[in-house]
Amino acid sequence: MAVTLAQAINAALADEMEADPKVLMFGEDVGQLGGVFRVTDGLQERFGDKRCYDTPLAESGIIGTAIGLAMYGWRPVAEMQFDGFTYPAFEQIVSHLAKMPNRSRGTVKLPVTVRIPYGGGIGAVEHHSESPEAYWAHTAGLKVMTPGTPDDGYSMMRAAIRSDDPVIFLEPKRRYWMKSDTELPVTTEPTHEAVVRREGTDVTLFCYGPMVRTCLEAADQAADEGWSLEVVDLRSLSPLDTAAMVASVQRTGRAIVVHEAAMTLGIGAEVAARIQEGAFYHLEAPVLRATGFDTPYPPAKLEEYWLPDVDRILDAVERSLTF
Amino acid sequence: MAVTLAQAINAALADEMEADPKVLMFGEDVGQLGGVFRVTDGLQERFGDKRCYDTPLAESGIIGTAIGLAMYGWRPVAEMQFDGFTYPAFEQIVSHLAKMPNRSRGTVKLPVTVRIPYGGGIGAVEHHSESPEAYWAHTAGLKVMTPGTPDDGYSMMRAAIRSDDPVIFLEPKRRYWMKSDTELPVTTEPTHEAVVRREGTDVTLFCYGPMVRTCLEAADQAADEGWSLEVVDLRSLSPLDTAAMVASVQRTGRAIVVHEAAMTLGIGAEVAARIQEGAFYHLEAPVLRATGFDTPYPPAKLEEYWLPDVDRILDAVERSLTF
Amino acid sequence: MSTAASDPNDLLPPDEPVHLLDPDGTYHADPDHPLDLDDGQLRELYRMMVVTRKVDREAINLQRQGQLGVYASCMGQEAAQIGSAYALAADDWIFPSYRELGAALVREVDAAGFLHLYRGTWLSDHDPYAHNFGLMSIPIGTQALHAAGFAMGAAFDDNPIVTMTYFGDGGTSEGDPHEAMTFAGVFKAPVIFFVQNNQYAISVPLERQTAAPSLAHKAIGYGIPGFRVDGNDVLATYAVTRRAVERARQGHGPAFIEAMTYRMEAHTTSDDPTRYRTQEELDEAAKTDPIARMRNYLTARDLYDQDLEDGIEEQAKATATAVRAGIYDAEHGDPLELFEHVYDDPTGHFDHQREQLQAELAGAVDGEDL
Amino acid sequence: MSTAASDPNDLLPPDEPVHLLDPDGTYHADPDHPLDLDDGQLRELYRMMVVTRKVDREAINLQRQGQLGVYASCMGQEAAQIGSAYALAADDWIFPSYRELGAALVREVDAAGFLHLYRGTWLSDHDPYAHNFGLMSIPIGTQALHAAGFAMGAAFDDNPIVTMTYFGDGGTSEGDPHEAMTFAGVFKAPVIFFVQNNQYAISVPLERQTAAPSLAHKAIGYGIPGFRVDGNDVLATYAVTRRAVERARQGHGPAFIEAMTYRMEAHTTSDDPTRYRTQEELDEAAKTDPIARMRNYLTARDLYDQDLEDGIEEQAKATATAVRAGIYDAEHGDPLELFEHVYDDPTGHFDHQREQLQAELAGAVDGEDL
Ligand SMILES: Cc1ncc(C[n+]2csc(CCOP(=O)(O)OP(=O)(O)O)c2C)c(N)n1
Ligand SMILES: Cc1ncc(C[n+]2csc(CCOP(=O)(O)OP(=O)(O)O)c2C)c(N)n1
Ligand SMILES: [Mg+2]
Ligand SMILES: [Mg+2]
Repeated sequence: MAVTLAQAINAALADEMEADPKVLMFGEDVGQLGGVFRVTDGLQERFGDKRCYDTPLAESGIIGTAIGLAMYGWRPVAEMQFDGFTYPAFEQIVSHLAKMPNRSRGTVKLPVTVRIPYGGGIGAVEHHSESPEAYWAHTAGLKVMTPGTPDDGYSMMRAAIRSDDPVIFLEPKRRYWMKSDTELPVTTEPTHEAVVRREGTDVTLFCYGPMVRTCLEAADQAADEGWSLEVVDLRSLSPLDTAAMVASVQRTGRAIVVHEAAMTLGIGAEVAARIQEGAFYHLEAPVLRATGFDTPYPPAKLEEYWLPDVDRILDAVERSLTF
Repeated sequence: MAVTLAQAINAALADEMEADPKVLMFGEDVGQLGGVFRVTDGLQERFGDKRCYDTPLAESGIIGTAIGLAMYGWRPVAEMQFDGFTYPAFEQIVSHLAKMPNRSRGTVKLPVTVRIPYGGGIGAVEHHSESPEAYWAHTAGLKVMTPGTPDDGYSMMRAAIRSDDPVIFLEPKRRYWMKSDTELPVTTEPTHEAVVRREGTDVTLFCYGPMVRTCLEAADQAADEGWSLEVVDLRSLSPLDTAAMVASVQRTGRAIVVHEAAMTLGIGAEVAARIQEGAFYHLEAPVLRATGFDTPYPPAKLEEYWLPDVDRILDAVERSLTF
Repeated sequence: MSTAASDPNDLLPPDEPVHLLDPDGTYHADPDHPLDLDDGQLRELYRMMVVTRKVDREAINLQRQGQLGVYASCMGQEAAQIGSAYALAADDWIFPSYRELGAALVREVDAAGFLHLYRGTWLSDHDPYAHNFGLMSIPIGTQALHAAGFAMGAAFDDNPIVTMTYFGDGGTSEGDPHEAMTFAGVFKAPVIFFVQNNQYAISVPLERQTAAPSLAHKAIGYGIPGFRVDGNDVLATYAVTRRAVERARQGHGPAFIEAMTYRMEAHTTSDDPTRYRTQEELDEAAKTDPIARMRNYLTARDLYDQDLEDGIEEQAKATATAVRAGIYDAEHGDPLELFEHVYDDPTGHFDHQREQLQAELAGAVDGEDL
Repeated sequence: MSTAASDPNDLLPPDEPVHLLDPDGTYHADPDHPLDLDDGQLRELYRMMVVTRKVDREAINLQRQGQLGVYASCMGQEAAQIGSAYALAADDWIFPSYRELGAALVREVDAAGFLHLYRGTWLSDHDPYAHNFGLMSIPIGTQALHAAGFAMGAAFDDNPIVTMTYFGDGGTSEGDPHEAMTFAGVFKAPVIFFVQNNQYAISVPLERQTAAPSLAHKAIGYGIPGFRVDGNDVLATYAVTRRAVERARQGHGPAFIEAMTYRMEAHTTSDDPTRYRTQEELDEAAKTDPIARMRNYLTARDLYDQDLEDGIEEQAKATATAVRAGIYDAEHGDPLELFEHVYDDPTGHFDHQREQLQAELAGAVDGEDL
């Protein structure tokens, strides 16, 4: 059965709400409207307006009350409507959601899932195409995950909700309509593990979320060139699966990290730092990065020039191979 | 004349307020109290309570009004009382301070300096010892600088205020009382350049802010061991002086990045990524990191175990040399 | 006009919003809100509303034709925007959200330029200093602080200008307008917080934003007077705003105005309002249309005839046509501009990134020849 | 007691704070605030205030002796804290800031444990679920949202408990309490926002936080009743809080209470208040001392004698001594605990970092042998 990423996440939310009466879903416009991307479509109708409800327009309030609800014993799934609108909640996320369990010496658990549609490529106006994952992955106490396929959208979402740790769940919005031939429910690999999406021998592409598909396309094109690219979907951005990264580079000797976020201090920086440490003698060229630029996200008509695409990836591959 | 870092910054603020009547200084407790670290001591008395004033307790308000004041034509210097209390202002900093000049196609300049005492080592309670620099350095549109010496405290602060770009000015609070024998005013190197604080031949220590002194101590101790360490003070965290980093490693062949912030996606990740790219064939060992752990900042009695110190640095040096 | 409120209850809004025009155009004089508008100005208000609606409609069409990525219509809110913006002096500043086409047109911001944000040609397309009209602000409520800071800056400089910021009913829930009103109250900043209460924040109705008796009841919590006005009544909106503006200009500090209005269109062109409101509700709201009301008033006062209507229609059409021409198939600019405005002094930034893009543009990096 | 306010003006605070005891202990009956306390409870309130002050003083001493890194005294605010906390039922929850030693003692949180936060032994040292007392919250105002969320959670669960959160006059300026009150109003959450208006936020006086007629005037902006009380009057504080709590428990939603009090000590032990307030101001404030006032009242009612005083003094001393013993030279715990509580399931985290620290602790990594 063909299922889109948005449908898969919707199904995961519904199945988890069915399985566990403590799960609550809330945010701006998630109720009757079903979310601006319809990811929460039908949940209010099915589970009532106590289990799936609209909040006032206040992101710090959404996360702050999620913490209180979790302390009470609920299992909140909070939606931030867009990546760029998580910033008002930054203090609640960084100072409390990430730190309170540790502060409490483990007596307080905060099983909160923060759903964030993120990334660009949909022609949106400003603040609707941000890739804030590095902010969260740098913050100890959070788990950060992002599915690159509908199957992972379903399975990782269920795992995120079941996790007793706070999870930042980043949904690659431009892939919401990406389809997979899947029978739900489906269980994929554990959320903290990276997965090799395509094996190859010459260069590894490390990617996640929206760039998984782009990297697979790049690998297809590269094959015509005679280059064998391995594609590793990181899936979890905190923790990072260092062992899988190192293992792949031990095989290929070359690595490119691909993400939409700005290069400087993006996930690619950490991946590069870990690989050069963990696979120093295996590297035949430096780890390169094919990413967004160190400029604010551009206007819609220029985003194609800003976003990494097959060309930018293959250029990096070529630079790696000819280093 | 012996001058502390706090005094040097205070003098820079006073001199710049004197030189430019458009400079305003504001924040929580910066007026009559002179700031909780006395960095604004005497400014209100000298320049009046219109030029140096206390605000309501609202950090988003402080940065948001700073933006409005700058649009009007003032040159605001806004204090965030502590590192951990910048987070309520995150949205104003990331969505507006960093982006509005670009959004306006250059018609709006925001010459705002955000002063943030940061870092640990002073035995403080939670949220008073954070090292949030990576959040800012990942954000395009901001300049991020941090002095490691009183001379730089003076000179970089004056440069920051004069810059027409928004500057996050990170003050290493545990070094506020560090002295230097200086006659003010003093002009140091341009703010975007890294500076070699000590030359060496075996390994380079890259550091900034509070860790500059620690690295110099480490280099002293290492000398007894017969190891010659070079110490590079990055000074500017955005932009990073890649050329200086690469040049140093081309000389020494080995590098350790040292900072208090958590390792994952700290500045060290970016420094490592750039060095392995820019000095690939010169590296005799991977770039290593001696940093804080990937855990929330600990309670005061345990901070000595968390913070990088001479031992942790020299351990990394040894690992590098014996790699 | 009251000066500094000595009785705190003076800060509370009246029980009913100020209202001068009935939907049928009947005018009720109100000594507290005298009309200082001559016939030309009355026609001008009407004209601007009609032009706004026309351009607004054109924008919706342009979006449907794939020329704009998205558009947030101000249909139904023309009186609220134009009445309020018209009450400002030319030196005064406006800090808008993303829905203030009407206010932008009062400020003579080029309408096609305004829409280029929605096209995505650039992130904005007007010089704020040329119009005293700030950049559109998308993160809800954030611009309220810029308006407060700017007003503080003017007051520090003894410059008797006033700033006005627009935000929505939803916006009142965010922390930033709260902090903005706190600062404005404490510093007696000459800023008007103008809330267009259009009943919805996307799909979320007013009662999910607050349990307050009215939004204007928030003002007293900041020591600010709270006003309420029928926002579909352009004369009342003008008069109430005028009063608040003059009060601020005379040094009596900020004011909060809640304009009761209704968003006749979808939240944006991406929205499907049938999911959350009924046709009956819309039909009901349409009866209070601000443009029809003003036309009725002008007609009753013999200030309106077919010639006027034709002239205005023609002008509206011309503006819409110009907008269309300015947008349709407009090329984007030079992609290298991405690096131009990030920093005033970019020394050390973008090391090789500009070159990378340059190479990509030159086709040197080209998937095709792979 | 009024139930749902039908007249919005019922949400406004009275002109004067509720006050039952004069500084000399004279009691003024108030039919709206009957006292449902027996003699033992009256003495209990007094006893808790005295113990609080003693422990508070001990904490200041411990800080001076280098045993605590810093301490935020509640001296002068004992009545506000104890009167309000005492009005809650055992199942109700408290979400404190960092200054609520008095409220913590009402909740029987171990005083030495409480102070370990200030010592820096760990980031907190009590189980919130054992006392229904949340962790101290240092980022100003943030805990208000936790209290609102918890109250929403209780209401969703049809559990008739109430939550109370403390924050300061300065805290009312932050966005989070604003959002918390917005949520609480909309969801009718049973939460009491208890503001200790001690006149200062560190050095910044109340008039720099707001131009509002009173902090309690903020409540109406959320559809919440705003109460004001003399916070140095433990009986009034108890009675007003009690009323708000019962109202909330009966499903009538949140309340806001502004307790007028004064911070007799420095902001924290790191602060130098001589820079911003005068001895005269302090002397004036001392005249309204909450403990002396209650003692006068008990004396006048013949509920107080030397025996009682001695007994309480003894208990206070014993508690202070226990605190001292619990803090003095207390060892810190195992540094490896740094990695213990960050995640419930740390799989994949801390790769080698724990080992690094272990090695450092074992002296394997040791500067000394270099
Ligand atoms: C901080 C933030 N959160 C969420 C959004 C997404 N969003 C855009 S408009 C909107 C509703 C705004 O409602 P209101 O303030 O009433 O203004 P209106 O659109 O009705 O004019 C939302 C939630 C945003 N732009 N900014
Ligand atoms: C978000 C945030 N900003 C700044 C601070 C630093 N700070 C600690 S206490 C304080 C003053 C608080 O005043 P108030 O809310 O009146 O409470 P009080 O200390 O008087 O009890 C400040 C500014 C903080 N803890 N959190
Ligand atoms: Mg609205
Ligand atoms: Mg206070």
